Amino acid sequence: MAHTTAGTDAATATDSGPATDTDAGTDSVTGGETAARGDDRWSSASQRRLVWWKFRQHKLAMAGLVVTGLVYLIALFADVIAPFGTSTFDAEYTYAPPQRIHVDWGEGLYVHGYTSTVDEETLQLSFEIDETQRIELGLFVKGEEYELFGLIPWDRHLIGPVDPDEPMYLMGGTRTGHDLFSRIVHGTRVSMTIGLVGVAMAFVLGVVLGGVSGYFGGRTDMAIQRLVEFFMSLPSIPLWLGLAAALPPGWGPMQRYFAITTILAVIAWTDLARVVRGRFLSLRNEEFVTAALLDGCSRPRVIFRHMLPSFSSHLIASVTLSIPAMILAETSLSFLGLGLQAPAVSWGVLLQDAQNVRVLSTAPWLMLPGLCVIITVLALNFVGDGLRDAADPYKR
Amino acid sequence: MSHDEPLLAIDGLKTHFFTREGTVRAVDGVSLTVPRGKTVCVVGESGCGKSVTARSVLGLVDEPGRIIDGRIAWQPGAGEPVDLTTLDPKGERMRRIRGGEISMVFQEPMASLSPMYTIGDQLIETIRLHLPLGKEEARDRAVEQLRRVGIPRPEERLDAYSFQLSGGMCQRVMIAIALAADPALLIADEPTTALDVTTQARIIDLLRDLQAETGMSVLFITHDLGVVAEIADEVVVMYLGTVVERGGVDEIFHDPKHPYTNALLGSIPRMGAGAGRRLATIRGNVPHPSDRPAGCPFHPRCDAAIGGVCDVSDPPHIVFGEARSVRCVLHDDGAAVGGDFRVDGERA
Amino acid sequence: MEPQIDRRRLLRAGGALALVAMVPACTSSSGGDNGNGASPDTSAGTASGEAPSLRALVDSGDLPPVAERLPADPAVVEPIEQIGSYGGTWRNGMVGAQSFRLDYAIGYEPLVRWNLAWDEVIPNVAASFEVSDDATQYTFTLREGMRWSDGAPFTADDILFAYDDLVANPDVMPDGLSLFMVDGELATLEKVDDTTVTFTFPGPHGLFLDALANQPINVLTRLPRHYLQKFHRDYSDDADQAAKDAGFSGWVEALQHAIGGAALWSDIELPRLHAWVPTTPISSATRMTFERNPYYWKVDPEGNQLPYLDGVEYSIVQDEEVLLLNTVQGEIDMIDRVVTTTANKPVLAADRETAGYEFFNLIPDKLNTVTILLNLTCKDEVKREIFQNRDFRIGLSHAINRQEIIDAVFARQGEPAQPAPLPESALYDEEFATQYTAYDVDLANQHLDAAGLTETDGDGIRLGPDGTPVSIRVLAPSDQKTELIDALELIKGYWRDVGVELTVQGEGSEHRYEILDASDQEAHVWDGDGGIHPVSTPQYYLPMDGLDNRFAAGWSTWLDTDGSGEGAIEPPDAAKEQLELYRQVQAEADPERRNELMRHVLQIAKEQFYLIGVSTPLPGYGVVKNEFRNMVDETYFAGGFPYPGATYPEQFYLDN
Amino acid sequence: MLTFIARRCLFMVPTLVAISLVAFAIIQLPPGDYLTTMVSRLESEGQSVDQAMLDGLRERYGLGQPLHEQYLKWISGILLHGDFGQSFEYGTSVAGLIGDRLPLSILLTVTTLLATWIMAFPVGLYSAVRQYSAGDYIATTLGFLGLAIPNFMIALGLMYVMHTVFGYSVGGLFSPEFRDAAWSLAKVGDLMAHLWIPMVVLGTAGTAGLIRILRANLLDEVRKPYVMAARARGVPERRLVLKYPLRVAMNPFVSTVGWVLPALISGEVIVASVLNLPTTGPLLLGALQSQDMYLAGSIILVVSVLTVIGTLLSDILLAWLDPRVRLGYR
Repeated sequence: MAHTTAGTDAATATDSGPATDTDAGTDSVTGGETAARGDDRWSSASQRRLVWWKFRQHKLAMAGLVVTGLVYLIALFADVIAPFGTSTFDAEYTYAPPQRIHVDWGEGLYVHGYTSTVDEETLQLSFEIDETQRIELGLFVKGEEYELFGLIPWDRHLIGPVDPDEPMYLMGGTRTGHDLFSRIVHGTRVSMTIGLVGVAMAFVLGVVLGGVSGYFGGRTDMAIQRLVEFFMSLPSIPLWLGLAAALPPGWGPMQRYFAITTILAVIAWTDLARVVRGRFLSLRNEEFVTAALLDGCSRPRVIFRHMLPSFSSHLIASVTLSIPAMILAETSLSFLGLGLQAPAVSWGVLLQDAQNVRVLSTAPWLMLPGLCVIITVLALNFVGDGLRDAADPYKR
Repeated sequence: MSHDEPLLAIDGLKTHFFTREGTVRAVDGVSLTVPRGKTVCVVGESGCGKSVTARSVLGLVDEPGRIIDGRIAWQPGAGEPVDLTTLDPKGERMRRIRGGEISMVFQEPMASLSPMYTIGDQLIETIRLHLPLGKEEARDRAVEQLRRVGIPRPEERLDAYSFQLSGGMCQRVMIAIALAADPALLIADEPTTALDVTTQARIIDLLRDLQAETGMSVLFITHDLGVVAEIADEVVVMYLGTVVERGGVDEIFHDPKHPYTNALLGSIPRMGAGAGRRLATIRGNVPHPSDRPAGCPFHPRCDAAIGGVCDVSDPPHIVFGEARSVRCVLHDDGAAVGGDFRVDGERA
Repeated sequence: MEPQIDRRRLLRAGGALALVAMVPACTSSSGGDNGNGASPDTSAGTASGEAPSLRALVDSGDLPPVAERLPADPAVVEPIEQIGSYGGTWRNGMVGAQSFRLDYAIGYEPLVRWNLAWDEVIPNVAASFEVSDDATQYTFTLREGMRWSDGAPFTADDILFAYDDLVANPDVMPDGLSLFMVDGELATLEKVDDTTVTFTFPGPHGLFLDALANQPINVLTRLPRHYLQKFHRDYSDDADQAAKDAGFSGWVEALQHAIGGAALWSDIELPRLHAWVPTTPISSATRMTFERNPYYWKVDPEGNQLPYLDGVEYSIVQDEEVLLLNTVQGEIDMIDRVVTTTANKPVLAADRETAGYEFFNLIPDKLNTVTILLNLTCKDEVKREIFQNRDFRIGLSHAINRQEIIDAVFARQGEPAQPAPLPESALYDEEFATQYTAYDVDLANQHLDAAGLTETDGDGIRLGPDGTPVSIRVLAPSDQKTELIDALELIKGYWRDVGVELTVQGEGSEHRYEILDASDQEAHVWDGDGGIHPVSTPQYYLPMDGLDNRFAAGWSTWLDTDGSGEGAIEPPDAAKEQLELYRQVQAEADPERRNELMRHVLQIAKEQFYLIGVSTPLPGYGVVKNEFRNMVDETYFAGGFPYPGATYPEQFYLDN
Repeated sequence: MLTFIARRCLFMVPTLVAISLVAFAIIQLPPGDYLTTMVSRLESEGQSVDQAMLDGLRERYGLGQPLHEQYLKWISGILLHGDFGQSFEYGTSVAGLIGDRLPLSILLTVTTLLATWIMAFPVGLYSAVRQYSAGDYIATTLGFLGLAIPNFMIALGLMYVMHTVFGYSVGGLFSPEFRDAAWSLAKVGDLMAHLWIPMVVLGTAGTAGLIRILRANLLDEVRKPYVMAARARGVPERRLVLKYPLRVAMNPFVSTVGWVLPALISGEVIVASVLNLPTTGPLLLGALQSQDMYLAGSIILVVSVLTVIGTLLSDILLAWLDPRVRLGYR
């Protein structure tokens, strides 16, 4: 999608020009004059720490990091945080609006139940708050059993009704009467990991091919560049459609998940490859590379021990920026009905239900998964941007 | 050269960088003067604040750096000197001074020229910025300038790009640009560092010839004492944002007063000196300006440091004459001062 | 791919019949002269009315007078509400270039058609017809002086061309069309005179008229000889060249293109008998427009030439939400598909006043909301044995909490029911419809125990005879009818409670049909058809060939091939008897006797209890603007009832 | 320069061949073919399909032939006769279908691209020159927001708001009264009044991306020695930014020209569906879903070829803009 190309281009673009930005000459003021020799923390700090110091200055990036961390925590502890499992539903609560949490200082939290009626003519559902129905809530209440991390059996939920059979719809009910909040929490897992796994795959492909292309140059470079060019000139939607539709029959949700991720990675690797290649091209002629070669280091050693670390922070920045692109791609695929499918729960799958006028006009809270996508993508983008700014701590 | 006022007088200049990690006192009370028609060399290790000093003159200090104190008196002709620190760095007066009255040549000639435009474009631009010339006249002058800095076939070279030229050629072009508007002062910030040795020598020769020809002053910044010996009239030795010693080139080379100067000189390989002799090195590294040691900044590396004195109180500024001074407690001794003073006085 | 294609059905018996149009024609041997009691035979003489736009053309001499354009005995259409006025455009819409929508709305002009009550076949293009007592000979009488939309005469030769030169010509259609076959042999066609043709079948074909009336665009009335003969080698030596000039690879391809029906909407030059002719092809990017056919051969009782509406305009949108918004903005005059889903009803209802439209009802010919079809001839022999056990199926049925599904998935509409004829159907059988629908976990367990599945594993899942847990993988459509998967997700829980594991395998249409075609599914889910008209849509009541109805492909193969086909599995006697009975239905010319025979078939289906259902299908609805008149209040939504074509769009008009 | 262009053109050939192969392969990937799609559609309408008719159609469409023969038939038709084949679904020539929609796609793409640039340029410039200012933070946040909201959500939301709040007739590029009108100033105005919505939807992500790129590049360039050198010779501040670093920072803008088409067409698939635009995107989506082989393959091919040409153009533009590229120093 448009974001993918545009988003990561910046990293490539920075390596234009013969005067590479790695030179820490005296020309750039603070960096040049200050970060020279001297046994202070600046010069003795590892590059990783320097990047971190620099990163911390970027307030939005720090905020993004916090949000990202939280979202991944939610993904990790989804079973605990979600009040209900993915299959729990209440037929009375289809399209139920979100409940308000009331606080009673004597007895704690509670919500009111609904009485719902359906208009036989228009099929409009209407929900009346039933003041008499008071559903006590609690923290770390007993609820559905699950296995934490797939290992530890437990039945406590961060928040939930004291009686697990009572309805609690903090973010409203879905089309089928499931609790949207629980679904969003469970969906975090798939949505957040699809980015990670996909990027990991794209990373391997991109780094290997981009590295080979940039390091060896010449014909190898030419061939790989044609390949990259070729992948980029194909509109990605038909690629998705074709590949997604070609998934072998009878695949379960897990296999489908990995297949979709692979498809996303196949499309995403080109950007990374371009970044890596650009870096390699500019580094190839650096003295430390020549020096390492003269020292008798083997080529792979030169690539992996000397060249890769010198721009690993750039890579991390690029990678961070491609995760949100992947998340968006997953939602788009799901929108087209080609991604994951119910009963799998991901934000994209949840959004599939929200893509219609009915939801916009009568159940807008079903758009909440979209908000989650936006917040997460925003956070990840900020992190990536901050990392990119910080990637070269000597620069300023 | 009708009057004795120095062309440029820097007095108590403090340029600090306000970073999130703390204040970096890159230049911390530097005073120096550039007499008319003379070449003043600023020497010191990397990170001692020489470049920042030079840039402060032209108001070229980038964020988060700021000149927080001091005066830079600029007096190109008769009349009141201008304090450059009071000028708006983005204002018109400063713009006219840059390139018009004071020019600067940088360390990396290749990177100092935009690769997107021909060198002619950049040269003519400078000429037209400062001199009231038409396009054709400016072009003629540009060719003249290139010829003057020793570039063969200047008419053709005008249409070349920086990346098509060698480093030495680029530096010549930079010098041509710098001198295009006949400035009164040329600041050369390590102009030869990035060049190979033979090219270095030629550029130095060129600068010397040009100075002789135009009578301009040169503020030459370098860490290379060999270059200093070759072109300097006066020498300023800097350490960690302060001037530790000033003096005529011979005085500095033959009678260094500051232990740091001494040590610097000791680290130069000398012709004829015993081949097997080890070069002296200075103990330790230059500390980061934000971690400036208390007392004399050099004391942790100084062999002659006096415990309880050097690491406690700032060293005194001992003036031996108009152009000769040192910052060291070792010279705060009456006899030593007197003796040296006399010698210097005679020389001045 | 709208989720709700599932409404097709028929008028409640006796309801709203005041509106009936053409007089019931003779189904059997009594072939009336023009089948049109309500109008004078000499209507041509009195046909004074025509659209102002056409009159202008007549006045300018560009068009012959209306009397010359109409046949001697034009079909008279009784308006549903009242005589209309000329003018206006019917604004409609479709998602993508889905030509079958046009087939249904504009293309329905067969020789014979269904009446509005969907209980009788009446004349249409044919002025009358006659059926031999043994249902082997069908004679159709055409209308004299009837013309194609380009003014060329429509005669028996056109039918002969369509049938003998195209359908029955092995060069063009190597396999013919099954519609015209009995026992794999094609009928022969004989031209009696210029307006009379007779089909003779090798054996009885009792449902031939129904089949003709069922098809939205039947081949016999849309292949003009004068236009297509240039592509036919028998008529023109340059046929190949003409075909190539038209962009085809050869003459056969050109003709096949025409037979296929797509040409109707892509070739605007093709003459036709429809009320409106297209002025832009379906390939137009955003909309397709139609204008009136000046030679249309129907009139209203006052002799005014139909249609009333000047034209039709279909906006071609790419997303159904756009169409929905257009509808609630009042920019669609009448629409009955795509946007009129159960889910959208509240949205559409909210804007009824402002946009000025109302709902009309559609009675779907659906079987059920959710029909679970266990594959009784499943390739896994252990499962096959389990699935074939009737107690097993009864147990699963009792385990389903139908009311909860109705509440959660089906907007609380409908009653618990099995896949059986609906109350609206003449063949309704209350016991069949409601047997085993009670939600009773104990009873379910008893039946499952009775099926021999008494052992359970540690998770409480029953073990099959081979000692493995009983699990059923149910194939479900992932790209349409999403409510099916929603319902399955709930059923999964109910079945889990009685110790049967259910997994859902969602697949897109293409792949789903491949799996079904190979009978590789353990079970699948669909809504099913034939709740109203089991006679013409019997495939969910007995093992028959097909895809969505595949619950015992092995049996139907055995029955079709007498046991010799690949994958054939001998069915139980009950199934054999069902097929035997249904063959008699097909050969029977009398509708009453057909129903009688069909009751036997259904009786066996009830006893066998092949399929498990959830609830009665949801009623459909359509949206019609208040000023858009002569639209029925209620009609059927069914594959065999080409709607809205069957409600006489030619007499719709706009009341300004 | 000429050899440069010639060389680039030569490189295009293998890419194009590969693209045509893959374009064809992609549409063959999903199981089934157009006819199974047709059958499933009719089946879902409750219609039964005559097997004999199907066999006839399969024969007619050549769907029974081996793949390589189908490919050769298709590609040779294109190369020798400019014949892209027939669309099964529409029953007309593919060339006509694409010809109807491609101009609008290109119009939309080009206007979106221009709008993106017009938006991104000043904002990116400001953001870089005033790094870490309030304006920079606002621009950054808005830009990232543009990147973060899925296109289809913007489209659907915008459409709904236009409908409910402004009572605006959604969908399409013309108001009803202009649909059949001949081209006139008023019609162009009407087009523009409709065009901005898809432009906004399609352009937000791209704008955000470009702002980021421009900002990052400009920040890099501004710190380069030649900027300091120019400042030191008295070049005025404004000219300093506009003349020197901006020229270099422009490069990625120019490079995007080539890739913009496939990205926008992909984005457009969803957006144009939602907004009901008669462009190639929805046509492609529909063709892929119904496996209308020649139509889908031809669109992919045409778009890819345009992309390759776009890339060529952007390379030429880049060479014209950047002497280092032109003179082969990079």
